[in-house]
This record gives sequence, structure tokens and C-alpha cells, in this order.
Amino acid sequence: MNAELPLSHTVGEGQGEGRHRHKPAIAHLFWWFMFAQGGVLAAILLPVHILIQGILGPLGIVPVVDRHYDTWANVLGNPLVKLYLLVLIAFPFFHFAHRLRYLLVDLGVPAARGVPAQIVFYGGAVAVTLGTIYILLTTVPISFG
Amino acid sequence: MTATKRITIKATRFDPDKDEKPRLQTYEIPFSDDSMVVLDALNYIKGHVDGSLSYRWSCRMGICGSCGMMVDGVPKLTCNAFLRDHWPRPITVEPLNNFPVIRDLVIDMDDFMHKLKAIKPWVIRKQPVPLGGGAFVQTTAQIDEFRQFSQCINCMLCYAACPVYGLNNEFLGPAAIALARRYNVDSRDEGLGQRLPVLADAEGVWECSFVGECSVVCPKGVDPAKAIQQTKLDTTMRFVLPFGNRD
Amino acid sequence: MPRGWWTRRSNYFWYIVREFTSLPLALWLLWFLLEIRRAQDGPSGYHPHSSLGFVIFSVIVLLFALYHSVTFLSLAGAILHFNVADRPIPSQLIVLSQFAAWAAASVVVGFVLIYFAR
Amino acid sequence: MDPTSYDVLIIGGGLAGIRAAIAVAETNPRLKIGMVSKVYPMRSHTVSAEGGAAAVLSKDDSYDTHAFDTIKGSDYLADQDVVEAFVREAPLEVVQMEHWGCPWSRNADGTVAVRPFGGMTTWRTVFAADKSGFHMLHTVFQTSLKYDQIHRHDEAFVTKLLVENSRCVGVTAIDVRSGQMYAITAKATILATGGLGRIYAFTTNGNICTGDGMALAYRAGVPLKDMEMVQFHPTGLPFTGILITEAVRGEGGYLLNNQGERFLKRYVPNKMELGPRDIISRAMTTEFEEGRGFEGPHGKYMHLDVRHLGEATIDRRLPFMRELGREFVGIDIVKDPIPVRPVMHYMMGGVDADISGATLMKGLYAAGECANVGLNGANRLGSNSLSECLVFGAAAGRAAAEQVGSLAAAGANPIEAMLKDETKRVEGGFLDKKGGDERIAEIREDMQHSMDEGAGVYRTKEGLTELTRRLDGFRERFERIKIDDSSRVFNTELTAAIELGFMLDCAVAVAHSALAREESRGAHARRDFPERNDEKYLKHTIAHHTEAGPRLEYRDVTLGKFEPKARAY
Repeated sequence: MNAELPLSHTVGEGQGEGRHRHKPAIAHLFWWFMFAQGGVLAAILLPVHILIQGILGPLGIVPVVDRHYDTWANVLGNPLVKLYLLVLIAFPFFHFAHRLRYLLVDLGVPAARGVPAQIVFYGGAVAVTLGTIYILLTTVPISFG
Repeated sequence: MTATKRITIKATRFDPDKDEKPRLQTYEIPFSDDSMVVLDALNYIKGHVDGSLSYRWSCRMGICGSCGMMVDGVPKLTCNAFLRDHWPRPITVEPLNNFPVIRDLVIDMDDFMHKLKAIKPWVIRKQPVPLGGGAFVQTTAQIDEFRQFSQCINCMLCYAACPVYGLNNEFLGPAAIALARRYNVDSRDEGLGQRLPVLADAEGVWECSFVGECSVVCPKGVDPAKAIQQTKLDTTMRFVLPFGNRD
Repeated sequence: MPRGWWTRRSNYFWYIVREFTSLPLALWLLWFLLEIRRAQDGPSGYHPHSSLGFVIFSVIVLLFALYHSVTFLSLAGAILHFNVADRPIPSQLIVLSQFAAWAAASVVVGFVLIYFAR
Repeated sequence: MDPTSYDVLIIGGGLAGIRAAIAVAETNPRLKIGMVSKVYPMRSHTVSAEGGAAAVLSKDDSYDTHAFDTIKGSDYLADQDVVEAFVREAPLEVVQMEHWGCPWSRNADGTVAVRPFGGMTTWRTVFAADKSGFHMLHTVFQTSLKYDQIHRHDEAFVTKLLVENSRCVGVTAIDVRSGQMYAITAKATILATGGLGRIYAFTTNGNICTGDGMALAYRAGVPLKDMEMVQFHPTGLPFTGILITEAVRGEGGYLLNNQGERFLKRYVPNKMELGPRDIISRAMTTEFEEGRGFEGPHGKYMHLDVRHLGEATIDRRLPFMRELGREFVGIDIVKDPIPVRPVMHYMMGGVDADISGATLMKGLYAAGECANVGLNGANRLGSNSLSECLVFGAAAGRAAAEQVGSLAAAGANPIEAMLKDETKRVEGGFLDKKGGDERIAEIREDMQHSMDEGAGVYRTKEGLTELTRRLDGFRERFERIKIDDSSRVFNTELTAAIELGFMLDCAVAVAHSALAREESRGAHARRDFPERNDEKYLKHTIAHHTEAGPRLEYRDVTLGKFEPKARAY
């Protein structure tokens, strides 16, 4: 009734609901959940791996399982270790994918918000997960002793 | 008191009818009293130097929320940004970041007004409660659940500090989500189910990447960043846990 | 929003650093995956990385990893919300317990990595 | 262009205005409601109220005691029928606020808590820490958002009431953002524009409290009532005038002079810090005059001391006071006394309205501080005003909603002509005016300081006569103002100029009403007439607008079961 008035800032009937219909974004919810899980795991587990396997081991300061084939293969054959490594490697990648995607947004690449970017980034995390499963299953056969 | 001190204020000037883009205008004014704040300086300019400078203000006691501006690049309430903290350096006063500028230091905050309405910031009950029954019983511990989120004065400093909002104006934003949480965790409210579609929408809580600056600049001790992450967590738990409360 | 917005305030800059930690961490994990894969080269062909360059890379990654751990656990601790007997647990206590969990996990993992090397 | 048209139009978006809007919506959901505010509603000055809202809630309290306290506080100038209705309605409104989500502070068992307040014989002030007004305003504002039939015009500045056949048919307003003038018509209009504190230099009131609604009604021919009754709050921060709530004393704070003495024992021995505001303000002024105040860079002051209450109580009950002390004075009230002095705070007077908010003009209602429904008389008790906004805001809303059912909409043609005239007045008189040489701010500051001097805590014939003379001079200067800002978009200099005109009209009404009341009653303390004179002045002052100045009449106060007695505490 008063559409022609120059009152761009009146709020009334039907103006409050925004431009689109709202519904919970289940996909966002899931990826955020994976991001949070991965973040916790990376925070709690990664520093010690990097310290021991990336620094102390190569420098020979302490003995580390991955320095010798025997101990490494022995450990890698353990199914619990395989499961642990899957969690350790795959989950953080969902965290990284999420963060890097938003980092691109922050650095001025709005396209990183779109569905194609989501497919690339979260798809990448899924690919790393599948690759990890493949490597864990094919590298050293499962052994129970 | 030294009445001879002077301080330089650089204020944004912009009149959409005359100017292509905003520019800074420099004013030198007497800094006569250590109690003076940036808002006093603006009032001096408007009253005695240049009546055409436009900005909003009212209560000058940090509660009406209208005098938020960028003071040397930081979003602040100008009524408690003291000149003595800057003198003798000049002070740059600009309109709040991330909002369209209507004129000089005045921003267009209608976007927030729409978002505020969208999150249904009122007590929602499944059944109407008659007044005759008296007030609800609510313990201080129950009030503590939402107390800090109810302190929001809608001053828009958090939106000005939020790069996520700056990059994407569709984002629901810190204050609106904090106010939604204020009602969601109020023991008298039963409207969580009605607010979640808006909160957990693609442009809702998920957009937030937890920069945390909203909580840093809030002049009232509200922690919107926390409200947003808690909403993410609660929402996720509702869907992830098999017996999540899905009312 | 100007492109370099995150260079204008130190808080923004450290936020970007926080988000950036994921890149070095991801690279290090990819290396780790490779290390596992190399176990199929057999006893004679297995040569774990030990160059100085790799150690320097790991040191840099470790710095990012620590920054990630500290920020992530502090922030996560600040948002978690538990009530005991109708009273919220202070968030400092929750953050503290997060850091305790980090320490405990580090000790266990470190022990396994070193103990089974013998 | 058709004017925007509503059934009920509310001017003002504070507690009374929004409460009225909701009352209209709930009385008749089919009515179209307009709400015009010169600021976004949550900026309204209700937001600065701190202490709480009075209502009879506890079992040991009674309507009669609340009524008696209010009437005695008013120095018997309140209309007793209005007070009786008010005390019965207030508890319902307080509960309604609670249901809408207001975070009232609680007792240990979770029930709504009350605190003592000045002039009240028992504890009956409900509160939300010391941000009661803030919480109440945001609660009603946010609640109002659920009513789609309430259509807001934010940042629209009303310049004039439109009157047709002595009936109010709407307003003209400036859309501040575009600078365009437009007409809004309505079958009924409710004024809820708040107070006029800015006619004084030292005031707790925000920049927006410029008496707009009072002046709008006054100019349109509706009289103003009891305009001499200006409340000075005992505890404002020197320099800024920021309010330090009476709740500080309610919670047990002491007022100390420069001898470290609780001087109120000489003035209100039975109530001490919980005496009514008018008496304590006068006591402080007397102490200052007798050399027992502290001297500071911004004048004399007293100490308000809460150190003995302890940090826990202060943080739970008075957190905002601690924040104000820290941020605006640089003190921690847990460790330091607060410097305070009397400060203009509230206008008891206002648009002459009856118990339902109806004014003498058809279709025009008033509520809240801009109205005088006869509740506060010569001195308002602290915490009655938030309740007043709720009770009489709702009453005006209901009355308006019921009245408009029987009314036809105003015709469009005269509206268009009236809009054209008013646009010419505003644009020709201010925006496009040539050749002025008076700065708005200078006239305003001169007026404010003159009001402080001439119509302060104590008044005299000489002072008030001088004030009226000066105000005439300011009105002449106002004719010669110049405006730097010629642009249309968000021209706050234009609105400030119109506000100054409103304030001058109000100030003149205050000065003349005060000069004519030759007695001391409540907040109106004449040095030359120190006694109350019931024979002559147990009456409301009614000021009518004329070109030559206010024309004063007197109207009997409605008495009831409480006989006027000497007022001692």
C-alpha cells in the first residue's frame, strides 16, 4: 500500500524473514562436525608425532619405531594401529579441508564458499581417507602377533 | 586544567548527493578537559565549527548503542573513548566498517534489524501462559545461562569487527546469533525448534570461522563468538546423538 | 573488505596464522602417509627420511602444530558448557582438562613410539 | 502520492510507545499500527533507566501503601483516582514483562525479587540488576517484532500534528535518511515521546530527550500540565550528568558530605538515604551552600559510598554502576566512593491527559514521561516511572484501539495541503533559509545554562522572571538561526534546529508555570514561598499555548481517601 514511499527502512509485514527460506543446512552441520573432530585429534595427537618422528627420531636422539623396518612393519601389522593411523591421518584432513576453504574465502576468494569448492575440498579429504585405508590395508598385511 | 591544549580530529565526510566517495576532513579543537571523549569532540565540531557533520548519539553513557564508530581503526563507542588516550596524536573517526554509509559517520544498519526479526527474539511458548498464574520461577543459575547474551545493546561494533560479515553480508552475524542464544537457553522459552532453521541455515552459524574479534570489541562483555560455537555444537549434537532432543 | 584486511590488526593476523596451520600440518601428514607406504619396500629398501632438510621442515611444522593445539584447545574449552549440580563448570577448568588430555595423549603416544622401537 | 495511513499511530519507540503498540495489537489484531521514532526504538531513553519498576507483589505489601507512598511523594498533587488505578495495574504489567522474557533479578527460590527505593515504605521495586530500563526496553522491543501489524518508521522525525476539525488525524514527518517530508495519517495518535531533560545543561537525559511530543501537542492546542514540576535526582556524576541509580542507596549505599557524615540525618531522619528525591536534592544543595560539599573540577559534589556492601553484592546487584565508575570516572566503586551531585532527571509535567491517556483533542493520546496523567504530582517516586510507562502505555493503546473502531479515516485532500504547508515551513524556515547568524548550539547552550540557573532545585521570583526574559531573547535569536547543512540526507542539524524550537516552547512553559506557582510543593521549591499552600495551589497548572506566551489556568486535584497532610519523612 505504501510501496512508493521512500521508506527503505520500515520493518513490518513479511519483511523480517529475509531473502530466502531458512532450513538447517545438514551438509554444513556434518562438515563442521568433522572439522571439529579433526581439530581435536590434530591438536592432541599431532605435536608428539611430529616431535618424535620428525625431529628426535631422524636426529637419533631417541629410538623410534619407524626408524627400522622390523619394528615399523611389526607395528604396522597390528589392526589396532591401523585403526589408530586411519583416525590420526584421515580425520584431521576434514579439519584442514574446512579451514583451508575458509582461509581462501578470507583471503578474498568468495568462490571457495561455493558448492564446487566444497566438492574439491571435502572430496579431497574423502580421497585422503580412502587412500589411507588403501595404504593401510595393502602395505603390511594384518597380523595378530 | 590546561585550556590551551588542542587535538586534531579527522572525521569521515560523505554526502551521497555531492560526493563520489568518503573523504577525511581535519578539525582542530580545544581539548579543555581530561574527561572529554571522542563524542564530546564531535559535538564540539558540530556545535561550534561545522554544523553539517552528521553522526548518531544519545545516552552518552554506553547503553543506548548508537554512537559506535571506528576510532583509529577500532570499533568503539565514542562516548567512552577518551581523548586523553590519544592526545597529542590526531584521532581518525570513521563510520563502522562493513556497513553501507548513509552520510558522514552514519551507517545503514537495517540489515541487522531484519536479521534481528528473523531470529524471533521473543519468548516462544507452545501453549500460551495466562498472566494470572504469576511470574515463572527462574533461579539465578538459570538466569546466568543467558545473562551475558542479554546484555547486547545492538551497537554493531561486533559486525564492524567481523571479517566474515565483511566478506559476506548474508551472514547472520554475531549479535543476532547471541540474541537467539539468549532466548534459546532461557528456561522460559520453548522456541529453539523455530529458531534453528534460521540459525543453522547455510548463512547462519556455519559461516563463522571463529575469528573471535566480535567478543573482543564488545563493550558490554557479551561473547558472541561463544554463542555461535555453542549453537554449532548444540545443533550438531541434536542431529548426531541418537536420542538428541529434536522438539 | 580490502584484500589485505588481515594485515591491519594483529588479532586478525594471528587468526589467519591459526587457520594457515592446517597447511603445514596436512603436508606433514602426507609425508607420514608416505612413510607408511614405504614399508612395502621391504627390509632392504626401507630408508626412513632423516635429512637435515626434513628435520627443519618438521621443526617448522611443530611450531604450527603447537600453535594449533594451544588455540584450538583454548577455544574449544571456552565453548564447552557443562553443568554440575546446576552450576556451570568454570571454563578455565575445562580448558585445563583439555590441556591435561593433550599431555596424557602425548605421553602415551610417545611411549608407544619409543618403547616398541626396541 | 497517498499518505501512509494507519488505524493507530504511535509517536515514540520507548517503553510507553512500544507497550502501547502491543496493547493495540492485542486489543484488536486487525488494526494497522504505525510506530514512528526519531531513533531506532532500542536507542530510546528508557534504555538508561537503572533502578527498577514499582509494583505491589509481596504479601506484606498492599495497594493502599503503594498508593499512599505515591500520593505523599507527589506532595498531594497526584490525582488519587489515577494512582489507585495505577497501583492495581502495575503488578500485572510486571508479570507480563516477565512472561515476555525480562530478566528480573530473583530471590534464592527463583521468584521475582524486590528492592527498597526512595519514598516507598516497603520493598516493592522489581529490577533487572541495575539495567532495568535497558532490559525492559529490549524486552518489549524484541517482543513487538512478533506483531507483523506493527509497522515501524525508524528514524523519522515528526514535525507537526495534523489537526482537522479539532481532531488529530496524523503527523507530518521527515524521513531522516532521505530528508523527504511525508504525511502519516491515523484515526488515533498516541504521543509517547519521553522527556525534555535537554532543556537543562546538567541532566541525566540523553541527547534525544528534547520534549518533542510536549511541544507538538502544545502547539496543536493541547495544554501542558504541571510543567513547573521538574525532578532533580540526587546522584548524577559531575561533568557528564550520568545517572547513578537510586538503587545504590536502596542496596544500602551512604551519602556522605566532606566531613564524612551521613548528613541526611538532619533532613530525612527516618528515611535517611531512602528519602524522596526532591528532599534529598535540596538537602545536598543546602549542604553545598553551607560549605560541606567536596570541591572538584566540575563543581561541588558529595560522596556516595558503597564500599561496605562488598564486591559480591555490588557485582550481582550493581554491575553497571561499577562499569560506569570504571569507564567514565576511572574509579572502582568497590574501593572508592562515587562523586555525585543533584542533576535534572525527570519531568513530572507533560501533555495534559486523563487516566486512559486521552487528551482534550479528539484522536490524540499521550503516555509515558511526555504525558501527565496525574500520577506523579509534584514529585515522582523513583521506580514509579517504568511502571507508569507500562500501565499508561497499555491503557492508551487499549483506549485508542477501542476508539478507532468507530472512526472513519481522515480525508486525503486536506492532508496533502497540510503537508505542503509544513514542508514549506520546514524547508523554507530552516533548510533554504538565508542570512541567519545564530548558531543552534550557542542558543541551546545559553538556554540550558539559563534553565539550570533560573529553574533549578531552588527557585525565586527574581530568578524565574529573569529566566522568562532570557527565554524571550532566545526565541528571538532562534528566528535568526543559520544552518550550515543544506543537504537532505541525514541532516541532523535540521532536526537539531527543530528540536531547539520544541525545547524553547517547553522551557517557556516551565518558566511561566514555575513563576506563577507561589508556594513550595514537591520538586517546586521557592525560596520566596517556602511553605506549601493547599488553599491556593492544591491545583494543577494548565498551560495553554498562545503566541504571546503561555496562558495559565488551574484545575483542582482529584482527591480521594488520603487527606493532604504535612509531608515529613
